[in-house]
Amino acid sequence: MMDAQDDLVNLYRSLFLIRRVEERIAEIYHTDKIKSPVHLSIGQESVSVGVCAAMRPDDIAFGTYRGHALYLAKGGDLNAMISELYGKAAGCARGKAGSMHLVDMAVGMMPTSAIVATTIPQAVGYAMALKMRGSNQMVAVFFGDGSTEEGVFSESLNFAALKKLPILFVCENNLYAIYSSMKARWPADNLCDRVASYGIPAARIADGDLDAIRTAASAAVTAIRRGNGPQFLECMTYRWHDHVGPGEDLHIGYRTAEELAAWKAKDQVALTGARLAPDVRARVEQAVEDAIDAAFAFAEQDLFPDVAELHDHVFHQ
Amino acid sequence: MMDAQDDLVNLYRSLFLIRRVEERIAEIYHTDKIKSPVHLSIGQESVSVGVCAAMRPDDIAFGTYRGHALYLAKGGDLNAMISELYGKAAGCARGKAGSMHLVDMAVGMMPTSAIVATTIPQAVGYAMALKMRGSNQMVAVFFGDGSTEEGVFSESLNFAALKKLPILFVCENNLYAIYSSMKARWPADNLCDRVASYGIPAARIADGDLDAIRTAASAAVTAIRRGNGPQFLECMTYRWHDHVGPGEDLHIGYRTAEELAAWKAKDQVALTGARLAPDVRARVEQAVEDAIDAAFAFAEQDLFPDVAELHDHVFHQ
Amino acid sequence: MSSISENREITYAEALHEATVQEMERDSGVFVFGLGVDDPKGMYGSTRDLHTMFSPDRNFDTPLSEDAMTGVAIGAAMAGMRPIHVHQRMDFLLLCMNQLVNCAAKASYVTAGAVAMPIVVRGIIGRSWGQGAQHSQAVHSMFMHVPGLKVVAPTTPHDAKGCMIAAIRDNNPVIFMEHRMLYQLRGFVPTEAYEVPFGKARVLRKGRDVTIVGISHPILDCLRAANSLDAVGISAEVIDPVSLAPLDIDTIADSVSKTGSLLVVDTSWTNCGASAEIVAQIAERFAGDRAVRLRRLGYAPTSCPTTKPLENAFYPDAASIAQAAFGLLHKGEEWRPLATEAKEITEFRGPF
Amino acid sequence: MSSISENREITYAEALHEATVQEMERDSGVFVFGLGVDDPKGMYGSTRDLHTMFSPDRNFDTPLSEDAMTGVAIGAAMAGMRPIHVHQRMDFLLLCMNQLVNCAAKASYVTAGAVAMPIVVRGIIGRSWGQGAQHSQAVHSMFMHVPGLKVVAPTTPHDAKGCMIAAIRDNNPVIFMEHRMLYQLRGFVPTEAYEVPFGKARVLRKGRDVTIVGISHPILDCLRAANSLDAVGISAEVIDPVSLAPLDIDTIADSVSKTGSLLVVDTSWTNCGASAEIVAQIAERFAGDRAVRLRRLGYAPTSCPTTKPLENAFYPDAASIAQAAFGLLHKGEEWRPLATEAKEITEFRGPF
Ligand SMILES: Cc1ncc(C[n+]2csc(CCOP(=O)(O)OP(=O)(O)O)c2C)c(N)n1
Ligand SMILES: Cc1ncc(C[n+]2csc(CCOP(=O)(O)OP(=O)(O)O)c2C)c(N)n1
Ligand SMILES: [Mg+2]
Ligand SMILES: [Mg+2]
Repeated sequence: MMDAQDDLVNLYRSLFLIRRVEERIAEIYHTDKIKSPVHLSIGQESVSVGVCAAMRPDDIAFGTYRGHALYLAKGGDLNAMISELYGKAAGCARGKAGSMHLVDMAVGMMPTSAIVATTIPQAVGYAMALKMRGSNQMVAVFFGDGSTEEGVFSESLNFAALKKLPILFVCENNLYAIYSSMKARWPADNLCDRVASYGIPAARIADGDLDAIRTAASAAVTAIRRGNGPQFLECMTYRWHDHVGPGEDLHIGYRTAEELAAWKAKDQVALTGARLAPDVRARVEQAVEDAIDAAFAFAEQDLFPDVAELHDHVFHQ
Repeated sequence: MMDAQDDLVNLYRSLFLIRRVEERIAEIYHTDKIKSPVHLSIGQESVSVGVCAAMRPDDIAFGTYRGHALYLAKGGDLNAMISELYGKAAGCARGKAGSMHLVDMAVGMMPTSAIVATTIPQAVGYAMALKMRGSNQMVAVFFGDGSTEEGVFSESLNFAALKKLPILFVCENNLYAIYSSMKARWPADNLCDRVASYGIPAARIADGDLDAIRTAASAAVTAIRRGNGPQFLECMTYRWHDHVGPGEDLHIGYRTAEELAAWKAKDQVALTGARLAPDVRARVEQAVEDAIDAAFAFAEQDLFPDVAELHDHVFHQ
Repeated sequence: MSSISENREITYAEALHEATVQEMERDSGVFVFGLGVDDPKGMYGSTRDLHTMFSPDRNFDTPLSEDAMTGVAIGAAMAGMRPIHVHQRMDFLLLCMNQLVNCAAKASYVTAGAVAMPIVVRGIIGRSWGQGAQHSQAVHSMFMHVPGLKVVAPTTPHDAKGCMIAAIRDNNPVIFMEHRMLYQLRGFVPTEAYEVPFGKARVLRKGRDVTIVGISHPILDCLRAANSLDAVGISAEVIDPVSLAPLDIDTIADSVSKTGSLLVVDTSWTNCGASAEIVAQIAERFAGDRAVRLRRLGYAPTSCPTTKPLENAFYPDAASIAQAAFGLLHKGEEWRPLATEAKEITEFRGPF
Repeated sequence: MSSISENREITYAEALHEATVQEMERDSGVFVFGLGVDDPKGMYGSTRDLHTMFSPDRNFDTPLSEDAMTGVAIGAAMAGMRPIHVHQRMDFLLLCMNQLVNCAAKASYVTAGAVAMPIVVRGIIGRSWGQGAQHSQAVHSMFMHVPGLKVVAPTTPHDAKGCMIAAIRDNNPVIFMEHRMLYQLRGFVPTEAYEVPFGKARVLRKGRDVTIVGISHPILDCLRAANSLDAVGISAEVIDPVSLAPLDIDTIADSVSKTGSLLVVDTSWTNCGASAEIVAQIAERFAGDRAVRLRRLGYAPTSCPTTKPLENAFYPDAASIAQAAFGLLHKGEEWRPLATEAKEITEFRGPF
């Protein structure tokens, strides 16, 4: 068993890594070195980190285009990620896929998708395969509040519950789908009730709290491994930056400064960091900064794929 | 206000008409005069009849390929229906569409569809148009239990509830989708709970009882006209014949003779007929038989459309 | 292939069944699912009893959720399984386009090959009679349009078995097109497992004057048409492409360089259809060198009507194929071959 | 059209906005909906402030439910409304195929004209840079395949306005294809309402030696290519089909009968694409009479990569178009026109 301090260090390393990687992306975005859209998770880190901390390394994660946090929390290769954003050949998809399709099969991070809700049934299919094989691995699938409006979400819940599959559904509810608030999309704010009607235990964690998310996820994962079928978590959270791209977006007017400030006050990166002894924290942060520097340097010097690669991988051999 | 006796006569006429039309279809099907699939509602008549009795003639109905009952209950033209099944030119679609796409715009019977669940969002769209125009008409949409598994069903409920649209959702739950029982498709038999989670009042009528269906539908229609938004009814019912075609199907083995017998014992056509004075009943039945004879004779002598018509109506002028 | 096996005749549906059984025995990752696959009718027999021969989780019914079930197939494939997803009507694939086109087709590419996508999607073309507008469509050209998807349309029991085995073993999504009017067709089928490689067309009949390519069920009418063309002195070469993506254009081009004329008959509309692609490729290839005569035939440019007289006019048949081939060679001249309905159509009985 | 109005220059996005406003004023049944249509960006300005100019129920945001929302459009149309359903990416239309192909396209036919289906479906092609495999597709050929659907792809502000008005007034489903790189294009647009009739192509540039047809945004590169072809003595005629279904093949055929050569450049894959259809129709028409030179150009047969060097190779551009035209006329010879990136691409800045 890991001691509590090590555990906290690991959690903070993961949170801080995600935060700083995305801040660096935002900083350099104006240079156009990343010629592809980026959807930042700044503000939402605790969901991926909390849930992944409850999973085993050999468990499987599915996510979305807003996938940097999950990719890193699941242990995805940092250099491969930054090179991918740069469109370089050492990228996790040799530069062919960009930020919206991160993948690292070695750590169970499945390819993300730019089409909302598409990975939800895929995660269910993966979980079905695990069950067919008698594996005791499990699958977690992360998706936004907007995803739950797509019919395929309901179809997926129904099938996963019917077959009692080993899957944890994680809704990262950041209150908005692009600039559209929940009120414009949901008749009632009771997603968990709806999910529960499929016989899937469902709980909301209201404030993004890392420990609460991890605790709930751990309980869910335990139940899943016992063969009890799917579980559902609705993690309330908040995106600080614009829906896409590096910018802030209060000027657009679809949300208030107060709302943003209230969530910033609950920043899990800062709060978790504050729980560490200052010297420990400093060491963790320095190591992370070094890794990030190295990753960006790696991507800078990496080469673009050869034009002939355009035709590779259309079909799998 | 219509007196109770007249009312019962009307209900029975409608039930008996549907039953006998479909029995006639089953009788002649082997002749191959109807060269197109038919999905009979025998056993399920009370749902369409009960709900339509609660609606106004200018209200709108959407249904499915299992649409004979609804078409007739809504007042659709019998001759046009039989000619359509025969593929003749006086058919409601000039013989081009067959049993699965019945339509009679004059009585608010919208075109049915052979693709499961497709008319559900269409009905929602029609209801939205009514609301936009400030009309006090309403829409009822009929669909099978299998339809509720399609994602578009959930999407439609969500949107109808969000916009508080004047629509009554009617699930004709006949326990099966083709030969697949509910158990193979639903993790729990609690559809109404799920629907209620959208804020849509939902009730199940367990036994196909005509009066119960009509009473529930009347209450729902009243609430809808008050502007309270959508309502939902799950009407349990039973299909006596095979999923498609004229035959019985117990030999296939997917359901039991007991189950069928239990539902036949609740036959709403017989039970309703028994509530009428024998002479009244005989008169109603004779009139229906005459109308059916006339319709089949009409279809027999009707001509096939000219081959040149193949190219008509691809585009609307 | 042993001589014993070559003497055995089975139906197209039996050939599909046998292929599936053999692959399920070989590889425990192969499973079959879709609406009704485990019902007593077993998809015209092609999936019959697989759930008892193997286990109920290797041949199972699903809720009506085509979109999610396609995603389930994709996810299972990512986990190393080899799912076969069966659709009673190809029209229902229109519910699966997002997963198939946006996800399955791109899985290998956007992961630079880290992810394989071995899924087979069986789409049955609902034609018989009276199926109407929504139960008769063949949308193979929509899939042919998209890189990353393979599309096959075998027409003989032999190719049905071999293509199914090849499709199951393929690491890419394969859309497997089956025409209902072929299920009862009988032919020689080896008992052992074998693959029919994709991208290899078959010359079913040799001829000098015109090349006729038939896709799926129409190939039967093309052969019938070829016989009636003989009567007017036209010798037709008939080619079955078998696989549409990849497409063996070389075999077709070789034939056309001999005959100078090409008629492509599809079981769908011509506009942006498979027939457009074949004609366009041939036209590009001979571009400027030789004035080859080219013509397409397919569904009438309308929805499919149910009433028999219009339905007959909607579909190409042996007579209209023969006539089109004749017209290609004898511009302006008229010839009306005897129209007889194909026996598999005439013999069809409802309800569905 | 008045001379005043003809002197006014506005952008493509403004032209769409103006068309929509004018039709919304004319007919209270016209409304606009889709993800984000009432947000401050207003679909590149094309729907900006319509909810305040009219009312919030005539320009509204929706849940993420493309399939149901398409059904909603269809149902509203059945009730006599004229919905305009906007999609930020044409890729999302793959979620709408069932309703569009199985229902909307067939509504008139299966009711023998009792039901009209006046819906406009706006699909924005996401290209700029780095959009990748799932945000760059143009699936117009899938719709062209299906009788009952109309498909238009205007490229000038003038045609954008006129086609939008015609689409709204049309009693049939119209797929309205818009390429993001066109929104800022400026051009003369009359102030009054007018229709650009479907099925009429435009000859944008006269030429003698080769006909180049460009679909959507590529038309700009076709015009650039025509200029560089001048330098090597090749006179190119450039045609914008404007509407793809119906397609004005006569105008293209007239041009080809003059030039003897046709290059079709599409903003999608060639396989079973719009370019296949145009080439096939021309090939059939000249069949046997004349050996015309035919060639297609479109996306590379791969998914769309994000990294710039591969993305540049994925799309046709002025240089590759000029080169293809040159190759059509001078078989075997090599010529490498100067490659310069189109200004609307070079000037593009992210994030999206
Ligand atoms: C099927 C589909 N529809 C629309 C879009 C455009 N889109 C991209 S992200 C997004 C919002 C999704 O919101 P949510 O699921 O809450 O995730 P978030 O971005 O908030 O993390 C939309 C509408 C898309 N990518 N896919
Ligand atoms: C989208 C779609 N999937 C599958 C089918 C094939 N199919 C036709 S009817 C049917 C069963 C539908 O069951 P239910 O909704 O309960 O209606 P019922 O037939 O029992 O009235 C199925 C699977 C179809 N027509 N459409
Ligand atoms: Mg969100
Ligand atoms: Mg049912």
